Amino acid sequence: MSDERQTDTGTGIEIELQHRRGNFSLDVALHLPADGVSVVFGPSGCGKSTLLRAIAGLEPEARGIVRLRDEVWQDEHHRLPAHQRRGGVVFQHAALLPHLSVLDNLRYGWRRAGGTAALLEEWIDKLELAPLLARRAATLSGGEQQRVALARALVSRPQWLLLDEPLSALDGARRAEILPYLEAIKRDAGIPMLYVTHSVEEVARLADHLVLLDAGRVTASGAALDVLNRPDLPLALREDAGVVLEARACHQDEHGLIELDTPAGRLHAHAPAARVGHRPGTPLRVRIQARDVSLALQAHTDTSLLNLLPATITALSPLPGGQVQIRLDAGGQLLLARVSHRSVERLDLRPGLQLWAQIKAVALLV
Amino acid sequence: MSDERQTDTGTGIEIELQHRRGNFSLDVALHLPADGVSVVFGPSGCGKSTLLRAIAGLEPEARGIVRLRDEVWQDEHHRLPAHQRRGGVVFQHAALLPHLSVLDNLRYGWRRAGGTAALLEEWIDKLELAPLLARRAATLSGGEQQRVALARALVSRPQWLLLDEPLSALDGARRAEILPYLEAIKRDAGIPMLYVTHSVEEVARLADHLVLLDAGRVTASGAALDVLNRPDLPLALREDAGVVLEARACHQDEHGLIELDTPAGRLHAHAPAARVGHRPGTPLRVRIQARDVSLALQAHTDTSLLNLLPATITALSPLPGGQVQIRLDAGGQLLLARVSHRSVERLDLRPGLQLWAQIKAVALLV
Amino acid sequence: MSPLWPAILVTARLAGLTTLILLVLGMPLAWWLARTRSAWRVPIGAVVALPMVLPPTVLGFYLLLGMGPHGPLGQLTGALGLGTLAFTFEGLLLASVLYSLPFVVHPLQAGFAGIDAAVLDAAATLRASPLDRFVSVVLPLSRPALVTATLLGFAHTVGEFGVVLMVGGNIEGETRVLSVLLYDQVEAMAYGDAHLLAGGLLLFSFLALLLMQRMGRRTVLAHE
Amino acid sequence: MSPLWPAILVTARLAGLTTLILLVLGMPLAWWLARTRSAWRVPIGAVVALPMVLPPTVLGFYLLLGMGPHGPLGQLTGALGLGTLAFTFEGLLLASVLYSLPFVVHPLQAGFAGIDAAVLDAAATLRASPLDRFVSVVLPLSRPALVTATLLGFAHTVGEFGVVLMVGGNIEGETRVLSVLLYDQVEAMAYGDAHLLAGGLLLFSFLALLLMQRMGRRTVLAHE
Amino acid sequence: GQARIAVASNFGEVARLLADDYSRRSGHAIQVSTASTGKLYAQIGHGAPFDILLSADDTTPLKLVREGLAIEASLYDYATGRLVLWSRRPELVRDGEALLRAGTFNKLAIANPELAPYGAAARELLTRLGRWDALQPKLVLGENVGQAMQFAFTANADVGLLPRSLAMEAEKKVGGSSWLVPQEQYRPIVQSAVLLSRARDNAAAVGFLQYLRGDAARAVIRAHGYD
Ligand SMILES: Nc1ncnc2c1ncn2[C@@H]1O[C@H](COP(=O)(O)OP(=O)(O)OP(=O)(O)O)[C@@H](O)[C@H]1O
Ligand SMILES: Nc1ncnc2c1ncn2[C@@H]1O[C@H](COP(=O)(O)OP(=O)(O)OP(=O)(O)O)[C@@H](O)[C@H]1O
Ligand SMILES: [Mg+2]
Ligand SMILES: [Mg+2]
Repeated sequence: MSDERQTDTGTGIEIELQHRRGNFSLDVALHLPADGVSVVFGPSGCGKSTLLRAIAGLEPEARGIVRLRDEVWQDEHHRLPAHQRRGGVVFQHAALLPHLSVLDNLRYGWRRAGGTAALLEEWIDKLELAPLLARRAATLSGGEQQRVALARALVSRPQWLLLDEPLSALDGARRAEILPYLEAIKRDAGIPMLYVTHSVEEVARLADHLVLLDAGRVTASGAALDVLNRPDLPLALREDAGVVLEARACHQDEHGLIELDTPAGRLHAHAPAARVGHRPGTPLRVRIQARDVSLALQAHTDTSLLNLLPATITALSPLPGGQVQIRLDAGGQLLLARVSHRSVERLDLRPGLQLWAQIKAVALLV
Repeated sequence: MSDERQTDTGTGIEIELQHRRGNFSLDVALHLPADGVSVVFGPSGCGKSTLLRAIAGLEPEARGIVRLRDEVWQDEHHRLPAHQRRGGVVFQHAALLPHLSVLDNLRYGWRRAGGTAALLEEWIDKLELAPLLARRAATLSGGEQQRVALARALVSRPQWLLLDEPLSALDGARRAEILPYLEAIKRDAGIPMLYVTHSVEEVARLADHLVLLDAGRVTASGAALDVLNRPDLPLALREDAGVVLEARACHQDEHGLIELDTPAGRLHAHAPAARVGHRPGTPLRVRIQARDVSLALQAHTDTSLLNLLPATITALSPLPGGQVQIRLDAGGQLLLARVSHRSVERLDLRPGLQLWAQIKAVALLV
Repeated sequence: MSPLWPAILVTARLAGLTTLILLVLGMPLAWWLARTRSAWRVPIGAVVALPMVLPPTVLGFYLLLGMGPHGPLGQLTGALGLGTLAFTFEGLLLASVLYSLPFVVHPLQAGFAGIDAAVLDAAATLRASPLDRFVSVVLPLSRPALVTATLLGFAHTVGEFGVVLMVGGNIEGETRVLSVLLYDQVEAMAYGDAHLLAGGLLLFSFLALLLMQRMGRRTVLAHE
Repeated sequence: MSPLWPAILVTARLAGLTTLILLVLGMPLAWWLARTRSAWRVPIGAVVALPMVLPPTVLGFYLLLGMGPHGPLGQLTGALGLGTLAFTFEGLLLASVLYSLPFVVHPLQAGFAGIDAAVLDAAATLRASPLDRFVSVVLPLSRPALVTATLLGFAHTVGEFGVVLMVGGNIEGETRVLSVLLYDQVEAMAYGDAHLLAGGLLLFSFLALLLMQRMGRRTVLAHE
Repeated sequence: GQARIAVASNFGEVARLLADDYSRRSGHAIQVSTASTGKLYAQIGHGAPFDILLSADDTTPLKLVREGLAIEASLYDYATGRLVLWSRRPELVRDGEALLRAGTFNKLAIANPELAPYGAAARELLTRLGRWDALQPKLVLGENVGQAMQFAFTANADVGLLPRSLAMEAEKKVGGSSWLVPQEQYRPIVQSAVLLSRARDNAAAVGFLQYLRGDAARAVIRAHGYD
């Protein structure tokens, strides 16, 4: 089940936990990279929060092993209590300390972890908490509470961030503002994250490693690209199915359009405003959703579809609702396209057929 | 600000509320239809929850008028206490009664409102709560709590549903399962809903009326289609911009592809699995996102883009990040398309140009 | 042991009734103290606790003064044709209630103060009137506080004796309670009887306290 | 009024120290009672409340038995070279603590029971050790319970007099507290003095209780 | 030197006056502790640091002597109490005996006969008058004479059979009416003092007992209503 590539002691993260709560049982064995974002994805009630709580040391009856690099948080012989595990937890319900102001909530963990004033100010700034500092938790809106909880975890100098749907109460605009900061933490601070989310967008943007959880068991665990592109997994059936490509920025025009080198060929994409200014050579990640890929038998250049990739159909699989999922090989890279059954008939789509995959530049998520 | 079309006493919903909480002040005047879903949309902290609480009677210091058809919940002279307003509230944090089992939580409002056994069973079934009935609130996962809170409000025979992000803690699959039930309530039961959400998808699927709230003030209020299609509003700037068309189902093929009659012409779309089986003539709503519309100078029939609509460019407006939003007139109906600046240059797009709008059938949201 | 039975009966009646009255009076008072924003909250809270700082017999003396024919309460009851309350069971009850009030009100107040307003709001939107919410939400959620209040109120009434002695006048079958009897035995140096009675009282009270704590829990689980 | 000052000093010292000791002992005990799942919880909770059901003088009598040269405690203190505790300030302190324990433990227990585990979990992940959490989260969140406990403990110690009289022996400057003095004055029909003293005691206690309730609130706001 | 004397509550005031007077004369410091005789007995048995007991009866000192806790030679009857029927109502008590026989009052306050010598004396009087059983419903018992006095003083009991010492005090304050019960109607209420064993060599204590026998002390005691 779990990918066993990082079994080298001392570098990766090792989690092996068993726990029962009523009828529900959690039984997971995971090896995660110690320097990236591992996203835990799964339906409501599958045990995501329980897993995070057990890792953080909040489920005293959970048995097993939790090891972060060479630091053992828990094994058969001993068990660090929660306050000695240096995890930064954002709970699903913010769980702010109700008797303290926002500032004192932030300072609570920050002081105990010996943070610097600069660190505190940095996150107050980035998450725009300055107007809230004097307020009590109970007077904050749902989204405000979530931002405070996030900042509180970040300023407590965690060695591992455990985030339980940290952005779920935020509107799209806020979410878009905060995601880059999380990406920056991942990139710059080298703090591993375990990130629970229901949002495929967040998975695609953040995940280095992806863990699929179902009914307390791991159904898949591996590099995010691999898991996201595995069409046999439940995820691939979802509306948001797609593939993620590792890319390299080549050129950015004066309007912000980026040319990308990808295994599938040259692509054009737009970067979100917050991330304009990529140097040539910067490694990037592009997500191509199956629903955004259309197929054409010829290359049409008189349309606004900027991206045209020559490809070969390798397989067709029907989906519920009269749609068909098509696997394409584009220069050795897997692409997914979702089209109507009617199109399959009309264009006589079949394995081996060579054609063009068309993708709008504005549809590419970088 | 608010649309004043439904001032007729006795039929619509009238809300006129002023309330201060610390630095924040809420000041709204709204007329809403009494038989549909009014979605309240706005950034975190703009006062959505406060508005709902004030309507429900939970903010005793809020002054103003709340009238549902001919029932006055509050005006200058008198003020019904919360328990006499027959609203069904789903709170942002589920707020289950912690000392009661799930079943007793459901029965709490149900019994007081004199619900039937059938009603209780119906919602236990629909929201799949049977396995949870004996459990305490504290042992439920975040999403499970939200489902229970939803059911609890629904079985209390409300005359008005006030829902504060009722699906935010649910995964996409669950959300997709529950949305149709909410649509059915709206269609069948004639209970008006005030629905707070951050999700554009939920707006598009549910909203009859849309209220945009910002910093405690109404910035737009009107029929959902009008508001969603007003390009000068903040929403139009968002990634999810698009237009919503009223359509009529004509024909559904054996694979589930539906032919739709719309003001813009004939369209093909896929219905989600849960909603297969539309009779010809059923009124439907299609959402066409700007990002899904590509433009072609000629009509290409050898592609999987099933929908081709002749259209004329009426305006171009640049967006941040090198994208351009294009307004199209398709048989009198507004369409929006979002393309790269590069495409504008390459195809020489300009107002007055006649071309084809291409849309994938799988991209249409019915 | 003949004087024992009347004393047991009086004690049981007094402690039971006092606890009941204390809960009935104490709950609304405690709720008000816990939830009001009135400036009176703090002084009234202090006044409730005040009888405690007087030695019981002294409090009893002032109660006697108040209840006597020249006292304000005595004049009131006299005008109502009730005679004076001193040396009657009713007078005793009044004194007990007054003296044990803080033991009931303050724990309840502390318990009520901890109840999450969000849960009460939810109950209100589910059509529960304020009284209904109090019974169906506040009380079950403040179970530990209720048990404490009942326990302190009951135990204190059983053990209380200074006020009882003073206001009651030690009349067999009417106002002579176990605590007074026990006190008499110790004063009269009848230590053997005293040991027996004290032992019995402790054992019984222990069992009663156990039962009370357990019942408190049961009732709530069965609730709703 | 010469006997007044020593009595005031003894009372202040006794009530202050008793309340302090009660809080120090009562907090861990109450925390344990509120959080444990042990089967001992209920019986131990009952035992704590048990001293209350005995009339104070009777309890004092048994304490005297225990502390006397032949009692178990007396033998212990004797063996430790401490002499006997009866009729000393220390003995008085011990008796007061024992007798007022339930007034502190039970309200605290009720308060602690209401604390949301999620908040404690959050504090733990922010590096707060159990003791740290207790001080920085549990105590501020149980402010109403703490105020109640302090208030009941303090007031009860000031007003208590049966145990004090028995164990202390009414020795001026050492064990004669205000409540005993007041009792003596009433017994001796020195009503004028008694009214004055009772009035003063009530006024002072009222102010002390007010201050206590307000301070409780302040401290918390200033906290962290 | 210094001595602590344990005094039955009803004699506390007088004892303090005597102690002050004695201190002025002798230079010895005397501390007075008051409680009921029963409590004092229990305390002495458990090591209370008292040197002298001024009891409200004559049996407790004897008991202490028998138990070896007090010195027999020092036994001294320092006062004899007198019983008075007192009422706060000025018109009520004219012929006390007739009043007791008629029973035209709401309550009669006495001290608990089991605990207090004055209570026992009251019972003896009522028994002699043949009214003990008949008056049962009207009796209210104080734990000690002080309480019985408070019942009558607050007028909750119309009449009380009380020590003359307290009745004099009450009359000074509020007047009222009283009847001195003839001594033949009850056995004399003898209050005795004893030196406790631990004070065998305490000059201050021994000196105080000496002083108690003197005329000055006797005058003070008599002035407060004791024979
Ligand atoms: N005491 C209990 N008894 C029985 N089942 C329990 C108990 N506590 C938790 N569970 C179950 O454990 C499962 C896992 O809960 P958890 O909170 O980890 O889910 P989750 O994956 O975080 O879900 P969500 O996305 O809704 O937050 C749930 O199905 C829940 O009902
Ligand atoms: N006591 C208070 N003092 C100051 N501001 C307050 C107080 N109570 C609420 N507010 C502010 O009122 C605003 C509206 O809060 P509300 O909970 O209604 O927001 P919301 O629109 O529901 O946000 P979200 O989407 O994050 O839930 C928030 O900015 C909040 O900070
Ligand atoms: Mg969860
Ligand atoms: Mg909100």
